[in-house]
Amino acid sequence: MGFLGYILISTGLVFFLGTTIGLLRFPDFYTRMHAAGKGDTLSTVMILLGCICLVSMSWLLALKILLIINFIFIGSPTATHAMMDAGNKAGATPWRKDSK
Amino acid sequence: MNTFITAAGVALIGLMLLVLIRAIKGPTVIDRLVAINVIGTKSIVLLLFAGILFGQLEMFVDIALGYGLLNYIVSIAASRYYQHRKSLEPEHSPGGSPVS
Amino acid sequence: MTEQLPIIIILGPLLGAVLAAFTGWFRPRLSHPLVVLGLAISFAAALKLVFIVADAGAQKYWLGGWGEKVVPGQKEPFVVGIQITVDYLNTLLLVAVSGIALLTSVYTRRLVDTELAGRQRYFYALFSLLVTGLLGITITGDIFNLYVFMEIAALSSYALIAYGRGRAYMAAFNYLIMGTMGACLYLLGVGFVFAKTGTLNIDNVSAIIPALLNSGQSQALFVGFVLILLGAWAKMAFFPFHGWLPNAYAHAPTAGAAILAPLATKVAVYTMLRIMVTVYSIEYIIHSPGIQSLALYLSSLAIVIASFFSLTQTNLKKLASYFVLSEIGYMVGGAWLANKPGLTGAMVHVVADAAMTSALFMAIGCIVYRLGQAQLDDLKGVFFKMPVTMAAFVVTMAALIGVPPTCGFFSKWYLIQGAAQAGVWHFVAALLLSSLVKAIILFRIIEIGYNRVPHPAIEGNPAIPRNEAPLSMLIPTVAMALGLIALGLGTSTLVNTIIAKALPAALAP
Amino acid sequence: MEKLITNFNYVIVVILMMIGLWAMLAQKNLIKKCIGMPIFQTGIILFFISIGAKNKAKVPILSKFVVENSSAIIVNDYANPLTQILMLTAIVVGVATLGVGLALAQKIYQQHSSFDEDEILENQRK
Amino acid sequence: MSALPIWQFDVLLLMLVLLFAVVALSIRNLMGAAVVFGAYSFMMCLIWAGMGAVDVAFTEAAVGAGVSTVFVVSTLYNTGATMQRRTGGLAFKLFIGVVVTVAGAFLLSALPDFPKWGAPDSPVNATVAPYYILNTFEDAHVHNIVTSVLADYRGFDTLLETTVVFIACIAIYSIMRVDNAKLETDEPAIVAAPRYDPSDSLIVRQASRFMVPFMQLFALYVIAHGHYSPGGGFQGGVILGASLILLAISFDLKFLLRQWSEKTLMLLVAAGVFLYAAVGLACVFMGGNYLDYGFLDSVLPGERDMARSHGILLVEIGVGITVMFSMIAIHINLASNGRFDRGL
Repeated sequence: MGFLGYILISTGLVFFLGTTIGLLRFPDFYTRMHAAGKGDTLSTVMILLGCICLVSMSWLLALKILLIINFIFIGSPTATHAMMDAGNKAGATPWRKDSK
Repeated sequence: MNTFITAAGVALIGLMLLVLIRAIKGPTVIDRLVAINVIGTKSIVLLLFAGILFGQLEMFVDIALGYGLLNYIVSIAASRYYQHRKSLEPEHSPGGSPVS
Repeated sequence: MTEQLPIIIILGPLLGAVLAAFTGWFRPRLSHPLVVLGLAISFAAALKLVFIVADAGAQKYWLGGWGEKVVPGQKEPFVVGIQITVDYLNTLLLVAVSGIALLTSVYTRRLVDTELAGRQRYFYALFSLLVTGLLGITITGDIFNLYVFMEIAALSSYALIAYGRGRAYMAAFNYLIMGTMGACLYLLGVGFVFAKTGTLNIDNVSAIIPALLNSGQSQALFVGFVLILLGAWAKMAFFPFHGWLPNAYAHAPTAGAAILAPLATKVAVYTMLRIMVTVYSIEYIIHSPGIQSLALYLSSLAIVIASFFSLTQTNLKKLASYFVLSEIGYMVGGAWLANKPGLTGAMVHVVADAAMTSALFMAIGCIVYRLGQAQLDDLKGVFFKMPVTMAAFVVTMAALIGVPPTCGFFSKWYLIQGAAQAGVWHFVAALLLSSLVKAIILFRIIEIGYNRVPHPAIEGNPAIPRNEAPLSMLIPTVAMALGLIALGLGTSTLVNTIIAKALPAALAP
Repeated sequence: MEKLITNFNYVIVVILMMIGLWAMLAQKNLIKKCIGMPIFQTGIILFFISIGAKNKAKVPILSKFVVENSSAIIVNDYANPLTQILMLTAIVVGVATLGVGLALAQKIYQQHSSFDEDEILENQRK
Repeated sequence: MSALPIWQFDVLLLMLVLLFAVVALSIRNLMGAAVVFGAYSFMMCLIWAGMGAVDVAFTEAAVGAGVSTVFVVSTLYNTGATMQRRTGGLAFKLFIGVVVTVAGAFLLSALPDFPKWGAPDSPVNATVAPYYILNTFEDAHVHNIVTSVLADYRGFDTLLETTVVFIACIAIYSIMRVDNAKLETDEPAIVAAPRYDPSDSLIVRQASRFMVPFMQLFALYVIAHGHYSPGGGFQGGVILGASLILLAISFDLKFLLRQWSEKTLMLLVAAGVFLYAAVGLACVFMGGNYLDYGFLDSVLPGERDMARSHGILLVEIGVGITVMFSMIAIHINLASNGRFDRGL
């Protein structure tokens, strides 16, 4: 069980690294959003699951962490959607291959 | 286990620092918003790590839960701002009256 | 029930405010009597306590019954809860604050009805909460609790000022920034003191501090002292931090200014006195001559600058605000003389000046109520139009100048005596200059209000109709003006029975 | 110098407070002033929490185990609760002040269409 | 370096916090500044959690990061987030900078006088604080020492703190509220009416609708469970308020005002303070000092310590009510520009 925890946390960190690089390197708002929205949610969920596996804890506590995961799973994509929509409505211009 | 968690936490903070670069660079507000949202989500994870290191995870889970919920509200509120106002204002207007 | 009196002083206005906030939605006319009732209860309790304190000495009250407990590892017992104290230093100010608040609350009724028509739903609640904060600052025996009360008073005064609309918003915002800075500096100073002593109770802190000073660990305490001092100075608009005050009080609605101007700054002066006299000892002040002379120079400068600016004003409210500024110079200077007459003068002047400023702003409020504005040029013939109000006004100005039977004379006399004893002649000069300037202004107002129109009693001149302010405003104004004289006549009794005992015993006679 | 390292926290606290204070006094924009205010306050709060921190201490909540077995409570096992209470109050006061400041700033903006202090003063002089 | 449990976090986070503060002040767009400021609060909260101050961290997360950022955003919503670029004024800024630097150096001069960071025998940790740690369970039957000190030993502070929130609420109400019937002509509305299109937020609305009940349940748990875990009236109240603010944001202000009218909101704000003050007053009538809940043992179940415990719960509920409705009322005032019709 503990071994699984290490693996999950490490994988989560790798995904977060991907998020960070994407956030820094992608050329425009929409692509950055893509990196941030997916990578962030996935890495957070993975690390939290890893915490459940790694630490011996009561069922109630595990349930609470699962609740956090649940909220992040619903909240984070919704927030991403809202921000994407906001960017679109506010007029963020998408990047094109031919633009400089 | 504690060493691993500490290392993971330090790595998380380091990556958060990189994400902060996006928040500093912008270029538009909505980019900053994305970066801050990512930092907010990762704070939840860090809070749980702190709980594990203290050996009192049950005390920290509640805070993390509250954190996640409020982070969601902030993201929604900030994106609503741009959904309703419908203009991504320039970072500064060149003097004179503001555009609004 | 007498042992519950100290908390009743706070609870009266607090509960009055909360109930007024309820009735504001059902029976708006009921808000005012509720607040007046709360203040009256508070005033009665404060008055009763003066006699108890004069007889039996300081009264302590422990909130929640958490008094002195033995802490493991410590020899002395410590107060673990919050203590409120009524002692020789604050009992008079408590009466002054609650009494002035009571009179002002009666007085503001008509002003609010006309000035703030349609918006007065929460005015009395905020008014009462402001008084709660001020009374709390005065009564509390816990340095952190003092901070919370400070913020209660500050937040309600921002709202009261903002009632003035227009320019008042900016004035209130500036006050908010300055006030928050002052409160934060105070809190930080409390942090420094707390870090070295480990307790927040004023009695306990003052018992620990001398030992710490003797053991050579004084730098943190010194920094804490300076921070608290700066915080109190920012709150009382002392010289380098005075920028916010004139605008704030001049643009506030007259009803708001009538309660803010007399009390808010005086209570901040009291905070400084409490920290100087009780928490730190007066020896500490004497042994840190660097700040002492700096504070004295600053207070002289404050008096001179405020006097100068008051000469250039054309608006009566703004003029009065500059008077407030110069009076603060008196009190800070008197306190920092750190000798017996100086401190006595400062303590008497805190009470006397609260009464004088209150009377001044009440008289101005009456004038504003009838004339609609308070430009000096509009005062033509006002002496014929509102003779009673102007009589009260002249008495108040006489007190501010320092004409004998009024209270202003006696406190000023103590201050000058103290300054002469300490050999601080620039302070004496500043005091005299300020009196002179106030006399000039009084004569200018008499000139405008009395001489610029043809005398109506002489035949052939147009009669100027009498048009006094309504009685609910006039009576408090006159009562306050008469109170100035009564206070002046009673000064020696007060000094002998109460204030003399508040002075630290170590002080040279 | 050794003190500087062991009391590293205090140095950060002082820098933070001074940043906040600078923003409150020197920034011309009202909202920036409003943001500087909580920064100053959090500096103070951090100072208080720092002086109440203890090495190897747990959070100040008695565990069920200690209470049920009525075993002796060791003081140094728990972080200082007193500073925390004081700062809870300070945080609340901070947000209340921030709210009032924002309301005033909003009203000022309605009159002058600007958050800039200089421009507002110019407008008022007219 | 100190040997706090997680000093590595602390040192890094302290650096990060400084960076956030500077960034929040230097971003020229006010929305950006507000959002970065929110993240600054998040970081601050992590630091406090790292030092074992869980209740403070909870409050800061709820207030600093959550609600106050929403307040700033709703203020900007009614005004504008642009900042004019202005030249000049540099000398003034430098002057203040010098003053502030001198002040900082003055503060640092006290540094050698301070006890070592984290020393358990420093005056603060050894003078009064041990009493609370050792006696809280005996006195009040409460596990969370912070709760018992907050609501009992120093309960007066908390009453005043609740009053401060109440004052802020009615102050903002009196500053902002305008009569819809006769909008003043001297205060023209700068902002054009926001375009509200209900169809554009289906996802957000459904997600919020799903989350709000959980939030409210969680908040009630936080209030009720404050005796055993971090939390209490204040944190729970803020989360309850935030849940309704979330409804207002993702639907419409009118949606909220249909259920909670202006009058109800403002009355409930006062009701919380009244409850707290009345509990204190009841203690006086039972023969004790103000706020001495031990004297309520004849009306509340249990012995003195249980009476204290229940008294604490009662006042926490009072705090929760005031804070919840204050936060909502402040948000509505700021977001709708005092008109109580529509907004963020």
